[in-house]
Amino acid sequence: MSMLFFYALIGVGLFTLGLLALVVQPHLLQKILALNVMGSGVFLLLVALGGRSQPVVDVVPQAMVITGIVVAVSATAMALTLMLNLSRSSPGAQLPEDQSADS
Amino acid sequence: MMLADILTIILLLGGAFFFLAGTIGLLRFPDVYTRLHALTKADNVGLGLIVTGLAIQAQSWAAAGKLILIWLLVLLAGAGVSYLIANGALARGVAFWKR
Amino acid sequence: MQNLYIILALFLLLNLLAGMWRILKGPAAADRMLASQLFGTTAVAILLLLAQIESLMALRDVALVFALLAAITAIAFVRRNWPQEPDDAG
Amino acid sequence: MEAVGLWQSAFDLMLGFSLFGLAWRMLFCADLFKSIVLFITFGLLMAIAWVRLEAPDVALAEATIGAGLTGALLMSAFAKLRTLDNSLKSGQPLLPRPRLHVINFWIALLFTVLLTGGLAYAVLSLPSHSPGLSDAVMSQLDSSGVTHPVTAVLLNFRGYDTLLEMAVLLLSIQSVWSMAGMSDAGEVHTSPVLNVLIQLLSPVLILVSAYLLWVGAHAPGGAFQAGSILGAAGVLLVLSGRPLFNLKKSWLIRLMLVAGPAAFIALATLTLINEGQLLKYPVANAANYILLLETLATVSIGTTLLALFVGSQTEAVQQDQSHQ
Repeated sequence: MSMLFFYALIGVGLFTLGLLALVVQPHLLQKILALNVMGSGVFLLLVALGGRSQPVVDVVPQAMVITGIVVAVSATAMALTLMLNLSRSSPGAQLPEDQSADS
Repeated sequence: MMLADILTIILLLGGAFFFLAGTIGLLRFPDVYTRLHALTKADNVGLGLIVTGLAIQAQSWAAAGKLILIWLLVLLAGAGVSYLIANGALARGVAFWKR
Repeated sequence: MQNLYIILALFLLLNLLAGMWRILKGPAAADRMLASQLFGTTAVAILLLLAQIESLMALRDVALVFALLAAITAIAFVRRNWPQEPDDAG
Repeated sequence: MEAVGLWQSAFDLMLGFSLFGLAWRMLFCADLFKSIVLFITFGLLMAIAWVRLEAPDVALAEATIGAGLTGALLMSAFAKLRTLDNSLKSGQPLLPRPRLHVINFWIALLFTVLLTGGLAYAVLSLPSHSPGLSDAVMSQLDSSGVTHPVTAVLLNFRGYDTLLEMAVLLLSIQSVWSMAGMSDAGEVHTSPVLNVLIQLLSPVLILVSAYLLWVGAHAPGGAFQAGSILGAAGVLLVLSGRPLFNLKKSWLIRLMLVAGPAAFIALATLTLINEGQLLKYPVANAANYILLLETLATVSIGTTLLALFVGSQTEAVQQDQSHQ
C-alpha cells in the first residue's frame, strides 16, 4: 500500500526536477526532454494514486495516461520541428532570452 | 520439488550469470568491438536460458511458444543491430584496441 | 519459486544500473548505443520474470513489444545520427 | 510469503530511485546525445514501473512509444540539429553551462524545493484508500460491449477523450506540416543486412499490431498501442530507406490521417441525434461500434505518428533555398 505513495512521491520529484531543468537549462532539446520528464511525473502520480482503490485498480487514470502518452509523443514531434526551424534561423537552438543573458 | 522446478532454477540462474557476464564485459572490455562481443552473450545465451527456464513453467504450449518467439525476435534484432553498429564503427574509423 | 523470480528480477535491475556507467562514461556514441541495447534485452527478461510472478500473461505482450521495437532506436542511430557513408551526410 | 513482499519492496525502491537518478543525470548533463540515450533508458524503466503499478495497458503504450518512436524521433532530430550546428559533436561536452544569473538559479532551485515540499505534503495527506471510479466502471462494464475495463473507458465511457485526442493528433500533424512542409519519405541507399532485418521484422510488427487491436477487447491492448506499433513499422521502413509513400501526392495518406477522427465525429453526431447523448452506443451494437472505431483509430494513429516522424525532419518550407 505504501509503495503506491512511494511511486506517487517519485512522480512529484520527477515533475519538479523537470520543471527546474525546463527553467534553468538553455538548450531547447534539453527543455523538450524536461517537458517529457514532467509529463512522466504526472502520469506516475495519476496511476499510483489510482491504485489506491484496492482490490480493483481504478482504470480511469490509466486510460487518461494512455491518451496522455500518445499526445506527449505528438507534442514532442511538434516541439522538435519548432526547435529545428528555430535553429535554422539562429544558431544554437536556444531561446532569445537565454542568448541575451550571455552577452 | 519437482524435476521441472529444479530445471527452471538451474536455467534461470544460468541466464542471470550470462547477464552478469555481459554487463561486466560491457564495463570492462577495452573497445567497441569487444564490448559488442560481451553484449551478445547476454542477448543470446542469457535471455535464451531465462526464456527456456520460464517456458518449462508455462501453462500451455502457446504461452511457451510466445516466450520462444520473444527470444527469437531479440536474437534477430540483436544480430542485425550488432552488425550495423560494428560496420558503422569500422566505417567511421573507431579504433581497435591494441595491447 | 516466487522468491527466486523476484530476486532474479532485482538482480537484473541492478545489472542494468551497473551498465548505466557505460552510458555515462561513453566514450563513443556507439558505446552508449550498445549499452542501451543491452538494457532493452534486460528489460525483456525483467518483464518476463514479473509476468511469472504476478501470473499476468499480458506482460508477455509488453516484453514482445520491447523485443520488436528494441531495434528501431539503434537503426535510427545508425542510419541517421551516424551515417555509414561519410560523403552522404549532406 | 512474507519474503516475497520484502523483495518486491526492495525492487520498487530500487526502481523508483533509479528513475529519479536517471532523470537527474539526463536533464543536467552537458552532452545531448548522452541525454537522449538516458531518456530512452528512462522509458524502459518507466514501462517496468507501470507493470509494478498494475497498469499493463500503460506499460504497453509506454513500450510501444517510449522504446521505439520517441527514441527514433529524438535521434533523427538530433542528427538534423547537428547538420545545422557544427559545434555539436557527440562524445564531447558541448553545451554551455546554464546561462542564468547565479542568483536566478538559486531562486529557481528554492522555488522548486518549496513546490516539491508542498506537492509531497498534498500527496501524503490523501487518504490511503479511495475507491475512485472503479466501482462505477465495474458496474457498467457489462453494457460497454467489451470485457476489458481500460478499453471500455477509452472507447465507451469516456469516448469523448479519445475523440479529442484524435483531434489533437490531427492538429499536431497539421502544424508540423505547416512548419516543415511535406516531403516524400524516401532515401535511396540501403544496406543488405538491414534489408533482411526489415523484411523479417515488419510483417511481425503489422501482425502484432493487429493482435493488440483484437486482444484489446478483453485484455491489455487496444487502438493506441496497435496504432503506435503500426507507426513504428512505418518508421522502420522509412529508416531502412524504402520510398514508402509520397506525402506530397498521396490522397491515401490524407484519407488515413482523417479516417479515425472522421469516424469518431460521425458516430458522435449519430449517437447525439439518436440517443440524445454524445457517443452513447446502443448496448446491443456497442461491441461493433467499438471495433469499427478502434480499427479506424489504429490506422489514423499509426499514420499520424509516421507522418510526424517524417515531417519533423524535413527542411522548412520557405528557407530551402536561402541556406546551403
